[in-house]
Amino acid sequence: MEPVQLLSPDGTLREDERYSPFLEALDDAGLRDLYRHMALERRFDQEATSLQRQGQLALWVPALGQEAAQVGTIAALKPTDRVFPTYREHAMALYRGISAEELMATFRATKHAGWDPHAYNFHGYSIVLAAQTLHAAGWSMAVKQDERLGLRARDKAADEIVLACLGDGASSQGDVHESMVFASSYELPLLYFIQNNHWAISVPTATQSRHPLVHRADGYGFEGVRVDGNDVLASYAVAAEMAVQIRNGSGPKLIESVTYRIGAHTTADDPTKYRSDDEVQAWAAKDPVTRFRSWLESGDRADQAYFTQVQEEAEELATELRRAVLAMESIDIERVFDTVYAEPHRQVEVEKAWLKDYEAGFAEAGGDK
Amino acid sequence: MEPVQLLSPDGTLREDERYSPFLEALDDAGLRDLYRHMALERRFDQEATSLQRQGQLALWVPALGQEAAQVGTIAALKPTDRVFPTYREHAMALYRGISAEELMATFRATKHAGWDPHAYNFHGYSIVLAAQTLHAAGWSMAVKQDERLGLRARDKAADEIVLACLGDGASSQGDVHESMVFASSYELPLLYFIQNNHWAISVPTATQSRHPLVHRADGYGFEGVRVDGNDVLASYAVAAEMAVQIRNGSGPKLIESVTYRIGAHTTADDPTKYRSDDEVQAWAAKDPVTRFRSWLESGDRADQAYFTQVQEEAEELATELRRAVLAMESIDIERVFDTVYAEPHRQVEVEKAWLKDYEAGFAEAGGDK
Amino acid sequence: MSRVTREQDTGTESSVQTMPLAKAITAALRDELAADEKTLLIGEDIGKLGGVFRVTDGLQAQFGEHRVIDSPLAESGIIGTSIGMAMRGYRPVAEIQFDGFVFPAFNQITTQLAKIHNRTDGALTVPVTIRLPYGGHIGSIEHHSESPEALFAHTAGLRVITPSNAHDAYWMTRQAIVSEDPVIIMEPKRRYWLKGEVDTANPAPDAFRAQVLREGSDITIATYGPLVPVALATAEVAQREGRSVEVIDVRSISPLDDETIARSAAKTRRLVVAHEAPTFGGFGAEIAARVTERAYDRLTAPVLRVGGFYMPYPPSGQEDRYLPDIDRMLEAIERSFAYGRTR
Amino acid sequence: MSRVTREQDTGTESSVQTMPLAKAITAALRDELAADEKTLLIGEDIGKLGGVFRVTDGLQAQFGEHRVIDSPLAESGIIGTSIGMAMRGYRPVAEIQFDGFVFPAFNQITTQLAKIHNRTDGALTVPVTIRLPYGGHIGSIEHHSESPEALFAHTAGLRVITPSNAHDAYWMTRQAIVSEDPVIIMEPKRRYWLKGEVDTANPAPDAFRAQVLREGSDITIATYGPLVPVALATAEVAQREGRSVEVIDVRSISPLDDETIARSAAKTRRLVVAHEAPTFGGFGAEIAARVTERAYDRLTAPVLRVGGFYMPYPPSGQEDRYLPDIDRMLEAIERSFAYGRTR
Ligand SMILES: Cc1ncc(C[n+]2csc(CCOP(=O)(O)OP(=O)(O)O)c2C)c(N)n1
Ligand SMILES: Cc1ncc(C[n+]2csc(CCOP(=O)(O)OP(=O)(O)O)c2C)c(N)n1
Ligand SMILES: [Mg+2]
Ligand SMILES: [Mg+2]
Repeated sequence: MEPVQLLSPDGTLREDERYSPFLEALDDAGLRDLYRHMALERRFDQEATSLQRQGQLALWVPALGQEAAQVGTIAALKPTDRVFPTYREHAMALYRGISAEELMATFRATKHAGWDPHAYNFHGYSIVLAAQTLHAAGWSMAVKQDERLGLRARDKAADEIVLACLGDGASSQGDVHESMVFASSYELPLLYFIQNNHWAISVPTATQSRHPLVHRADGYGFEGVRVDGNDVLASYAVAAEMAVQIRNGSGPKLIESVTYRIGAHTTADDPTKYRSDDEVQAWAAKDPVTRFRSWLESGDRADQAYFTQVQEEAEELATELRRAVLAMESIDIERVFDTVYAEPHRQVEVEKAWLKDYEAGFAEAGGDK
Repeated sequence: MEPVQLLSPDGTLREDERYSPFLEALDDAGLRDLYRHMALERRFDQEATSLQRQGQLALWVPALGQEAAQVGTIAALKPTDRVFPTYREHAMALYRGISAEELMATFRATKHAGWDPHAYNFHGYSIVLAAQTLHAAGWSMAVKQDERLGLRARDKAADEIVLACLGDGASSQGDVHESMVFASSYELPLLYFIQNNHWAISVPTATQSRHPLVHRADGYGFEGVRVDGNDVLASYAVAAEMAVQIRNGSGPKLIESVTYRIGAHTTADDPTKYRSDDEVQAWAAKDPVTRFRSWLESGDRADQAYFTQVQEEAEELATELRRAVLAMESIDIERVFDTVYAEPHRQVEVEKAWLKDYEAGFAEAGGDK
Repeated sequence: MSRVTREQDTGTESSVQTMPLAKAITAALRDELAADEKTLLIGEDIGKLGGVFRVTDGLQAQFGEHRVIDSPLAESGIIGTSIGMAMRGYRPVAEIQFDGFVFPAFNQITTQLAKIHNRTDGALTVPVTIRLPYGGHIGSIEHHSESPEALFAHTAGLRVITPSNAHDAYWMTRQAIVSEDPVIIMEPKRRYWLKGEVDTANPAPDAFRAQVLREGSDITIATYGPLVPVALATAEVAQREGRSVEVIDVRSISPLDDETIARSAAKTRRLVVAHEAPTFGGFGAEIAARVTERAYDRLTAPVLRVGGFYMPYPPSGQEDRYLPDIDRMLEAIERSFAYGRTR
Repeated sequence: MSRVTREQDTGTESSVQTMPLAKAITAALRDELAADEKTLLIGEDIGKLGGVFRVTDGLQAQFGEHRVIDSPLAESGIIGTSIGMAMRGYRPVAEIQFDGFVFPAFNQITTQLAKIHNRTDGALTVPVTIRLPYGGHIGSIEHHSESPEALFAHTAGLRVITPSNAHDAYWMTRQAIVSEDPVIIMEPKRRYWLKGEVDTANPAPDAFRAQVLREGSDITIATYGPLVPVALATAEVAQREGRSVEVIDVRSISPLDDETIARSAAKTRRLVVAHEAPTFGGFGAEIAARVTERAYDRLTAPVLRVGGFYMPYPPSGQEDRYLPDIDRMLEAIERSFAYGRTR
């Protein structure tokens, strides 16, 4: 199944009967904004990588190369749609307004998760692969139940859909299957978004599936579509088309977004051990950001001033990121004690008190604990 | 997808270009033998149910109605093919020569599993649903590895295929997905055999999947076929056809055998709580054993003497079952201690010795422990 | 927890009824479903069938299939989707059919359910209740008789409780459901048909505290769930032999009310801990270690443990030799006193 | 186990090499792959990448992709297929990438791997080895620093061992692989780069026994894996303060060599047990309860435990306050002696 592509690498925009109409919702400002979000994420990502190299982050997980897949998809959703990301959806997180400080808490290891999911309709990063796909299914069940209970006006509830992100590697986990079983059984308003970036650390997608991942949907009787994840317009249009159907009660759907992880898996990874430079270069040539920028430029949809302005904004974001990271301190262990349970728990209280006394003993003794 | 049917409920044999040729391997004796195995299992099953009612078994799991699905499939395999059953494949187990005593150990709760899998190329019943589908995948990986290592002559190794049984309910488990991922990734010689008997205890198949289960194979890019599980000839031919392909290196395949559980889920179940009499009656009318018997009779493939002889054999089997069950005693807890580990383990030894002393104390005191 | 603990005896018509433990749980589920439309049940066969133990009997008919949900056959799915629903404000009560089938959900329970409140710095609560019938002595086949409480207790973020009588079963179930934390309520399945008085107007003691069920002065037995009646019977027998046994129903595994147990042990100066799970690495070790620390100067014998052997639960033909019973508890009592003598 | 325990010093050229603990494991895997064609490795990223910790570096190049198998990303699949291969006579060594990712495989480990030999009355052996890097102090993110040993030890049928130095790592890995039982070898990941001498001709003590690493007379510290060097350092400090500390490397969690620990505790009359996992319900409770029983009359203080707090492993910015260190061990030693004084 050929991925849906609207903007080819050489910069021509194709007409597609099914998907092109969905681009009409984007005026020039909207189109430029897609670019802007991609460019911001890219700069953000570079800065994060360098912060990690300087020892300021425990880890960084670059999303370079996947900007179009992420920005196109999230832009096609409403802010009220609920997103369950993996750990690489920085472009989506930034799009939703999550701050540099909030986003980096996990990676500076100052907090497990840095933001309140309810504030952005965007959940925390999920480290145990695929676990979040079941939470997304449960959330979707609750959306339908809210509607039945009349807790939201019928069309308001019907309005909310859920995005479950996963990678090609994670697709092999049993939880993904169980999520899809529940989604199809209860006809949930749930869109699975697989970013097939060709690698799960060092393991190529073929080890997870010799058959295109998009076909997983066939097993459960819902629609799956493959999209060129380096084409922000196709990513947008396919997600927008599916979102309409899901809002109309179609039940779950799946997108396999074919893209490429240009950077290392994480800053702890050494991709030269398992993939060739040629492969990386071939994909770099399909870079989603430059592809879209050229098209914007060629069609006079954005002028040089615009790109300069975005670049400035990106630099500001990088500066803010650096400032935020350097200023971030770990939450105290006292706070960790306080959130193990929502209600009082004897052992937690006793241990918290013990630690206080214990550390106070050092203070008295002039020690540094 | 209409299930493959060769022998219709009204007793006519259809020609099917793909599958009919596989029936040629069966002469009249072979055909009769299919009947015989179905009839034996049915009688066995009735006796087991009555033994359970009489308090002689902890539990019984009737297979009534699924005889054709099981006998047709196992008959199409070679005795050297490895079977990983669920807990309802009594017809298959008996077909492979497992004795009444061996089979009933689990159900009299005298042993967890009553036979040596290596003796019959047939594994013990698996109670944790779907776990065995991964063991089947691992076994299949080992079959291929044996071949690579030259531990068996190439064609001998290529000869062995693996059958992984599961139910419609179990199909929802994550382990089934992971098994299919491994099977397709490593192109394993593995045949999945889903008996869709319409119910998982009280839950209808539609709750597991609104879409026919056969399509699960599509997700991984291997072939799936739906077969009328109450038609022993179709069950045989489809399995035989697939076995040939798998032996030839096709990789995994899947059969969805559409059948019906005529009895209760187990003797602890009360099916009147969740399904209608009409439904059961409608399926009883499609009884696989009488369907096949009528056809054998109408075509003069078996005479009355044959049926009488089978009936006698079935009575003998029932008698042997009763005798065996009544005589069966639980293995001793000492034996349980001895098999927790294959090699000595300190805590196990200490506890075994403790129990011996402890019980000896009662004996000395004239107690009964 | 306000609704459940605040309720008071109205003083009008009798709120006391005798019923089996299983039916007390049914009543608790019914009352919570009625009290809060956000409470719902999910599990395998809990609808028309009413669950394999009939604990949810009649509830789907009363509350509908969207509040008493028959799930696909997938335990990780049951817990994972319960988490998702809880994130959106629901209170799912998930039934796992048998102890031995909780393991496919272990990842969702351990890495997700237990940790989400902490992970999100308190932003999300996940008030999921997991009902888990557990324990042996029902003459069943493999995987239907296990006691995995220690495997949950070690993971912070979960509450683990287990009632031993109908009244507790009613109230502890309600308290579990209204708790803002995830609670695993382990139901002693061999006691499902044990009848007892349930007073729906007078709450049982806090679900997260232990309870002294019988006072005694010579030795304490602390146990929980299915073995509580065994301990009470043991105390009777011992009484005839001149030993006064105090019996504590531990009730809550996490949090552990070590205070109540240690107070008793300090009084009687001897403690026996019993559970069906294997002794080795079992929860009894925690009770023993903790109480020894708290009451060290008072104890006159080591805390002794009575538990299952270090083996998979045996074929039920042998379960009588595996399970702690009155004789095994008496033996431990004797052993404890032997220490007193030799010291 | 013959091949691994029988091997003797040949007396010719030196068999001793200094290497990091991780490389000792690599060497053990290489030697076992070479010794038995039925031994194979399976896991995520263990091939070209050599594993995220590079422990399998070079092994796929040497033995081929069918003996060092990159698996799909599915832990239940890794263990479940390892079981299937073991049933057919292979010796799979399965790598789980990090402690926190073992839970999707928990069902296969607990209900299958642990029980199959027993279930089949000995007809099937399943000699699967699971390599599990565990423990904290690597400054990582959530799920990369956990210590789940207690969750495996409670399940009979599994062996659970953990080396603390390079020589042990080499030999215990080989012994795990040749064992007919399933073995979980927990690798203290923060010690991967700790160098030590490995003598490939002189086997380490039996992998399933504890070892006294330092003799002392006043108190015993029993610990394992990553905390062994901490305990040794603690003993040094205590020595300067006039306390003679005996240090035991527990090495094997199941079986537990309680004999060695109890003998030491009976000698020193005091015992401190330490591990990174939360104290509550942790394996230290088992050691404490068991040793108290065995050495009751000799102990002059309760067995004290030093462990993690009852919380999910905290953000690594706080791990120094969470993890047992020299000060925490010293504090426990002081507390132990306080008992001696007041009694
Ligand atoms: C259950 C689980 N197993 C293993 C890991 C370790 N791990 C982290 S990311 C990763 C690869 C994921 O690949 P993919 O799903 O394709 O996502 P990508 O990293 O390419 O975005 C692995 C194996 C994990 N986080 N969770
Ligand atoms: C993991 C697990 N969960 C739950 C159960 C309890 N259980 C036993 S059989 C069964 C229904 C199985 O249905 P299906 O797979 O369709 O097989 P059938 O019984 O119809 O042959 C259930 C829920 C179990 N054995 N294992
Ligand atoms: Mg990927
Ligand atoms: Mg079924």
